[in-house]
Amino acid sequence: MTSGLLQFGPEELAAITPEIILSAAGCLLILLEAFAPRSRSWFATISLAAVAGSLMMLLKAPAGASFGGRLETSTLTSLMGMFIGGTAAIAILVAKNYLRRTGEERGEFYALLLWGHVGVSLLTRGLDLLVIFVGLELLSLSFYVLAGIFRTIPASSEAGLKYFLTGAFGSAFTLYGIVFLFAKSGSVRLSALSQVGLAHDPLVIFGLLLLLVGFGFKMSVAPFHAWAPDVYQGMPTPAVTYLSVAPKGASILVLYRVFTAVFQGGLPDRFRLAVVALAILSMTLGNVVALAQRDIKRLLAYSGIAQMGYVLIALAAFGRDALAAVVVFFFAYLASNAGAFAAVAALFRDETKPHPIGLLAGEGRRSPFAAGVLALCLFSLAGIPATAGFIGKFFLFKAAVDRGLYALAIIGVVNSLVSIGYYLKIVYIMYMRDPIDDERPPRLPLSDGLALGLCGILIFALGIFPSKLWELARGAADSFPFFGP
Amino acid sequence: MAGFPIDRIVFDLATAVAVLFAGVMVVHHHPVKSVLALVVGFFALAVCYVMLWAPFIAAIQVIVYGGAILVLFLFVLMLLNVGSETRSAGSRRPVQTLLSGAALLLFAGLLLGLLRHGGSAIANGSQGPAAAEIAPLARLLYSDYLLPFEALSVLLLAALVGAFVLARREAGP
Amino acid sequence: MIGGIPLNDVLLASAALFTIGVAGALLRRSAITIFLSIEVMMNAANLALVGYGAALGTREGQIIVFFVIAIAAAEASVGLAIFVALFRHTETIDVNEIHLLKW
Amino acid sequence: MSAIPLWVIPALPLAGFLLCLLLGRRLGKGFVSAAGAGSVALAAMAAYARLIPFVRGDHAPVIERISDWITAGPFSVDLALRLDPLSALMVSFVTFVGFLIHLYSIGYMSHDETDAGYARYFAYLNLFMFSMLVLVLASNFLLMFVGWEGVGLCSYLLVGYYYDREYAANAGRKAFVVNRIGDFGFLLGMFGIFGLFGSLDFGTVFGAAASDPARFAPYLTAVCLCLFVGAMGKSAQVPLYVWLPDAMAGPTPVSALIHAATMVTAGVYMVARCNVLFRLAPDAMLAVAIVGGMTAIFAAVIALAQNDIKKVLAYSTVSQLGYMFLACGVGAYVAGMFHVMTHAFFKACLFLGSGSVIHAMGGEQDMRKMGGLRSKMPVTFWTFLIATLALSGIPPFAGFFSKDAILAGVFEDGRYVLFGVGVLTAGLTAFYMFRLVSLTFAGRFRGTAEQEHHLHESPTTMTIPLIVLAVLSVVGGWVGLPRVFSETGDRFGAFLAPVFPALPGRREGGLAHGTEWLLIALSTAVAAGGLLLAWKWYTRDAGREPEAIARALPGPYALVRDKFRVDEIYDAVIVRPFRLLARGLWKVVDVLIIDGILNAGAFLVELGGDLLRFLQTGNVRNYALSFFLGVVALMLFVIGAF
Amino acid sequence: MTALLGRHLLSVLIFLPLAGGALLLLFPKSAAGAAKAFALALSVLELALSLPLWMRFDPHMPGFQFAERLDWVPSLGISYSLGIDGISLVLILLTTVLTPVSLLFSLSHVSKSVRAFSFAFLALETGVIGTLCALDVALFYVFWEVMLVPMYFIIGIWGGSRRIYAAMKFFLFTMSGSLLMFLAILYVAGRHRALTGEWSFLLSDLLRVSFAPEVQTVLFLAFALAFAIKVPVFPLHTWLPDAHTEAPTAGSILLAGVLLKLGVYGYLRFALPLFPDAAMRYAPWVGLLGVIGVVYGALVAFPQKDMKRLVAYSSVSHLGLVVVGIAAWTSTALAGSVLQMVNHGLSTGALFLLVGVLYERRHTREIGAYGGIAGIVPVTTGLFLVATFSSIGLPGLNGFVGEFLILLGTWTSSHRWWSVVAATGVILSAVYMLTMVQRVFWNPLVHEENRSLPEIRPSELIAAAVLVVLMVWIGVRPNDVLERIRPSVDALQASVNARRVQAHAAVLPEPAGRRR
Repeated sequence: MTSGLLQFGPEELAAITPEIILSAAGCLLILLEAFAPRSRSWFATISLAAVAGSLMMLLKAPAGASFGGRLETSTLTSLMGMFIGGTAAIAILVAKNYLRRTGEERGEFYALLLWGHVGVSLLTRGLDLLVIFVGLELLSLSFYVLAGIFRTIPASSEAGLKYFLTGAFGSAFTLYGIVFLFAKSGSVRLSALSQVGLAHDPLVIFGLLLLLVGFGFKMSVAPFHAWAPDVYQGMPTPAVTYLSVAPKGASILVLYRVFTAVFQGGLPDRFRLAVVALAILSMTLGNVVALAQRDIKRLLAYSGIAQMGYVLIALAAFGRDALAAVVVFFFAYLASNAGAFAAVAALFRDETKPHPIGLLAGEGRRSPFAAGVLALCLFSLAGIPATAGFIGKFFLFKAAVDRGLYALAIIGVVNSLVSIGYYLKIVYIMYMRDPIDDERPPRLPLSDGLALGLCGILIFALGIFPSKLWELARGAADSFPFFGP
Repeated sequence: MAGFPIDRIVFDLATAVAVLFAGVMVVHHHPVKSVLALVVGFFALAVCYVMLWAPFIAAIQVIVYGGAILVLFLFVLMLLNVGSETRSAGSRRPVQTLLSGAALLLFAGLLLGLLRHGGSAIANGSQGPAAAEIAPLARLLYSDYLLPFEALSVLLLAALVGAFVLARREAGP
Repeated sequence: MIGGIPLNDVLLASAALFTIGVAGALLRRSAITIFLSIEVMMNAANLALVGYGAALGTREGQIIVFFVIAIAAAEASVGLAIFVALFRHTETIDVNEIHLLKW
Repeated sequence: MSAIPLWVIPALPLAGFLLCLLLGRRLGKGFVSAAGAGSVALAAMAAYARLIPFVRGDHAPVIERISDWITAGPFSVDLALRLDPLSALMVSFVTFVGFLIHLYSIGYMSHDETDAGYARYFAYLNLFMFSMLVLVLASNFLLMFVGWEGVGLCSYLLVGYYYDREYAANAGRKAFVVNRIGDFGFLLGMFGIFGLFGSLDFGTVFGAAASDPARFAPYLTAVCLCLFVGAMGKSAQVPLYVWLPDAMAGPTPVSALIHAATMVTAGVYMVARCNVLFRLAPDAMLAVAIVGGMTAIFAAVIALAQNDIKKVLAYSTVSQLGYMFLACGVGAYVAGMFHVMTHAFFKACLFLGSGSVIHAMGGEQDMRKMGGLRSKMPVTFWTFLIATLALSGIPPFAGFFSKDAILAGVFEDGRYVLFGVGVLTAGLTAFYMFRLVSLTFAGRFRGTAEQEHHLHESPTTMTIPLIVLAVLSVVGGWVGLPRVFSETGDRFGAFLAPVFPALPGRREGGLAHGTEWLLIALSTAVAAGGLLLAWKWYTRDAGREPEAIARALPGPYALVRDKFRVDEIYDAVIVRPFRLLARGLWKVVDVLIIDGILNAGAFLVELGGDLLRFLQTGNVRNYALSFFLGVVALMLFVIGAF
Repeated sequence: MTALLGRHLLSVLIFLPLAGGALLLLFPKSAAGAAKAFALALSVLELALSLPLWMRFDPHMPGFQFAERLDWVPSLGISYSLGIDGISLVLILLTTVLTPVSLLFSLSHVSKSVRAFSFAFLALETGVIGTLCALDVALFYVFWEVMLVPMYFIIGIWGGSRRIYAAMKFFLFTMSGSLLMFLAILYVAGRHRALTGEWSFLLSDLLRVSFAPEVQTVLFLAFALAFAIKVPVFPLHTWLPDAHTEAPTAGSILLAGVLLKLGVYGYLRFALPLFPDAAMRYAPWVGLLGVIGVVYGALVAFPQKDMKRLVAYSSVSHLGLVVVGIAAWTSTALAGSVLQMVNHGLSTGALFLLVGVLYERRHTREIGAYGGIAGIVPVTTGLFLVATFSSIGLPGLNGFVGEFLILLGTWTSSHRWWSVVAATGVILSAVYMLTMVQRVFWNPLVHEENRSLPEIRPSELIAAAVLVVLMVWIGVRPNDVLERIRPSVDALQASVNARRVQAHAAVLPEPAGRRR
């Protein structure tokens, strides 16, 4: 615990600049919206620049903990910054045309997205439960609003309500968990959690459980998943693009940080079993229910639930390799899941209606590029080799097998078999069914094309040359602070 | 501090009131009455905070919670003109109620069991009533807790803009 | 002991409040009441935080509570805005009636 | 002059095959006739160019290795040809008879066939010659098997030559499938041989077996039985004979060449070739003899009541093949091979003669619609009669000598029951053959007026082969005179002797002259009796007597006429259950069980999804509840443990 | 260029089709014909490039030839490691032959999304050749799975009426096996790491690891399942009739001709050497399933009404025989099995091609819709007959040699009765194939529309003729192929047997001069 008062020095400034850039860009957009609405067509560019600038500053920031050990700058945060920044960039690219098409191209959308991004960024960097909580709430509040931002569309408002109510409910549990961790360690700093004895304190375990629940909620892990399908369906697709990817990665990282702080050596058996149970439930429920979905956004929501089950495998495996696997997995997930939503945004042109899969019939020939990338993303999500998704799963399952979690790994692969069922369903509808009408699709806008292209390239790049990323992630995991010997 | 535990009695009374009115809030079918019940409950909690050497918190509890948040609730209720929850055909959800009840009982039991342990395990603090001073609190906020505080400002801004975006009346351009 | 108040009393009260909050969230149908119940849950956390803070002799407990109250206020503003926006479509905030998105 | 390499002999018909196949359609019948018959003529010349010096020489086996063929692990086999007395014998009459039948076919096939069909016919026929020559010239079992299956293929193709007639197509398929059953045995036999001797080369295998009988004998019974199953298929023995009568669906020259003269005797050739092995397995020999004897009489009985001229000849062939196996089974291999040769002459002559008749009758094969053809077709009649006498075993025709040799062999071996069977069969043979001759050539014409008008003698390309074969049916037997006539008369036996080496501990001897005279008298008498009875019943009495018998014994008569209903029995016992089993496996195991389980699994998962989906009620309170239940469950599980 | 072809011939062979296929996407939509021709030319070029492989392959050199090695994920010891022995060599050649044949056939028959079609085939070729060359288990797995995707599209887009069901079934079935193999691979590599401290997925390294018997059993079963599904071994075969039947002709050719073999190949290359004890312990069961497959496939083929389905079941039967040969584990049977894979590829490929010829003209695969067409389409008939006789093992054609070697080799093993039962396939195959021939080409011509059936086109004729020539060549000169197979098979057998002897030594000693 620091006793002296902290000074805001250049170190702190350098560390926080990324977040400042984002927040300021958000403010700028609000101001432009209010006073220079003609500049709207530049909003996406400004946002992209902010994300890029923020990422650049993050990469340049000196490594180490600042703000009295509350904010981390390290290889890991850089990697995560790239991950969430990438997600944000894709989301913004998707938003560009989507918003123009729906007539909602306004500064608030981008501003809220950027502010939410700040929250996620804090989640990935926070070494302090309070920072984490504030980050979580910043993220949540922004996305409550983004969920309901289409006030003219009932589904959007309903999504806002549902996300808000369940989110607030979940946050309350998270907060209650934080209370007990604070109570037992006497501080909100994660480093305080590594005191001897805490690992066996029931209250600490309880607090950790509540955090698991709260962040599990953000990751949409069953049984805390129920919001996801409804919210994804009603939420504007660009926002889902972000929400379905970046916060999940940040959340698992938070869990990893907190758990390693307390347990260091390894999870206690019961706790590990609990995580395993959640993983199995999540994979199974997600995959099985996804089979029955008819709306592609709901389907992707369930797919996400299942994918988070796989991620929990890595949490159960709990080790440096597993952590690195999580990082790699999320890069893959970024490419494939964000890419899938980007494709959905490009392929569905009427936002006031649901997104039934059947509408995709024949898109393989009508919109070859978007459909192709969607198919690629789905194959990647299904874990077919030479795509990023395979690499992600490769490392996850490797971590599980190395840790001896054979049953979990087997359940995992059986589940991914089930998942192929619905991923391929979309593919065959796109490629093997005739289109339902003769309407010629409009040209794919540049921004969408860019987003899709980036995802496609990333999927292959990562699928074929995973080595560099893995080594980076492994190095980052090596410097992860709390793992015991 | 020996003798008659006046602190404790006041505290327990205040918590009893808070819990009671929270309960009232939950069982009342009319939202306005629920809000009003909660106002009482939150005031009672403010008393508790005072007893726990946190007058500053007590103050913002009264001002922010009692004064701002609940008033906002009332305002919205009036705006929307929401009446009491009506019983419609679909409103009876016995499964939901039963499961909720059972789960709540279990949860309460587990929580109580846990907290019985929890109370005794803490090292006794050294600061005592000095914690009630507000100035050090402020210094902490602007130094040690600068980061969350800054983040909080963004959060408030986001909430502001968000609320504005959502509640705007005119349809999008 | 905080002064003369045993920490257990505080925690007990907090647990009771939290449970009541959960109960309200689960059992009520009006979105506003549900949200009120969630506020009660957060207050339960606040109470425990202040209690622990005092018992530990640190100001951090109060600081957290300060943040929580601020966040609660922000949440309330956003939440109520969402209710208002939704109400314009559905003319109700009874969550039993709001199930456009399902299955 | 250096000798023509052996491989040239089969290669010539192969070239003919390719020419006919690839160019025949375009270049027309003249080209096909030249290429088809010419290549066989060349092959025959080449063969005789090699054979004559060989016969004059010391009869030592000649092995000509063409190249390596298959090598894998310890297994190795070469493409190599073998010329020894046995293969020389086979090559001599295969090429010769083959050439005659090609010649005959030019006339027979020229009328009603398109260019394409004509080319196809000669292509198949040439391919057959190639395969048959490979079969007999092969120097190892595997190469022999190549020819073995090749002739089967050609039989299949030629039987099904009239592919657009369902019965012909069926018959072709049946021929191939039944042959395959035999081949199954042959394959197992080869495996056994390789397992025992580590080689499939004739020289190696027989040499090893002869040099150390005690070591191999215990295993050879099984091996020989397997080989014999192969021979049974190819040579139409009971119970695998059923394909041969049906095979008459093919063009008649084909029946003459393949299903009378050459291919069907391949089984006998194979057993004779493996005589060393068989002689070391007496039980297998006995089986061969019994199967041969049974087949001989069984087919002869069926032949009694057939009205289709080719069917009679077909059953006769089956019966005669039984005779040959009977000979092999009692160790009279020379007699067996002798009969193979003579049978080739007279049976080919008979078939070609019947072809001439059918040709004249415009495709009619029912003898009840013939009669009195003697005057219209004198050449055909006389050659046919000669061949019939030869088949019936009337001295001094060829068949007499070979049949007598067989009966003598059986008697010598002490198999008196089988001897009785043989004698009886001889009588039956004479009877049904004269029945055939009587019905066809004697009496009045019983067909339509149009047919009568059309009756004519066949062209010279067809009659020349008939005459040549008739001559051979007369003189062909004189190469193997029994010892009672001349101690050195059995030049045939002497020639083949190296192929049937003496084995240690085997008795070799001969019958007393008196006994042999007796046997000759007996067989001649029986044959003459059958012949006269048939002449009396069918020529003089115009078939009244047989009709009376048939009326008196309707059951047995019908049974014989319907060929003992063997086809029907096979259909009920094998074919139908097979179809049922196949269909059952498909519908039950594949569709119902395996796919059923998989589809049920997939269905259950999907059903699960469909049901679980409704947990997502859309009601936020339920979501909160599921969340909370999760929390409580986790707490119970994790905290409950503390 | 020469260096590229000289030292990286395998890489060139693997990636040339894919890279060339990518160029296809540059063709304008209207230039369908040009795209087809380009793809065909590319596949012929590939064939031409694979010929040096055949010529320069030295059968007497031990180990893998044309080897290449690059680090891929060095920290995990995953490498891009290629090399071939005789077994892979013949299968690669089979692939490079069958791909142009398929494309040549499709030249006049595919009109829907031509560029994508050609690309799918070229991508498939890449996947197959990659699978056959990979010496790193992870690399192998990647290629192994990648193959599925183009095939899925080929069946699903250009297939028959039940194509979607068939494509899904194909994908899920195959995937279900490989996923468990995937875990097993991870385990094996992890074990190598645990024992040596170094990560490696290189087959040659993993061969140094040995496992406790129970573990080995589990791992073996995981591998074997993946391969058994691909082969397919009874009772895991039911995807095959659907996939073969619904796939477009060219797809069926490659599916039956090449893809099925990869199951056997994987078993030989990975499952057997990695888990020799378990493999030997379970060999009786493998052989039993193979024998059942032989008889069962033949029986079930018989009542089929759909020509392609019949041929598909015949594949079950034939590959059952190949499995028997491998389970028998004698040098002769193994060589026969490898040869028989090539044979089956040629004969079944030709059968599918010729069925396709008929299908493209009449748009039905019902046997009952034909009959008596031998006179209408004599050339097709003749070719079909040759393919049929190759398939049922007529001596003089290729099928016989393989069949005979397998049966003979099995006979000399300790499981003589397998040979006896499997040899009944000789009879049964004649029954079902000839029945089909009779009902399609022979018998009276009853359907008038068949009277105007056009004869085979030159492009199709060339495609079929190539296969027929190869059938005859292998039938007459099987040693040309066998001499390349034999040393590899013997080496495989020797190494597996040697490893069995040394079982239970935790890690085998490392030879000097090992990498790093």
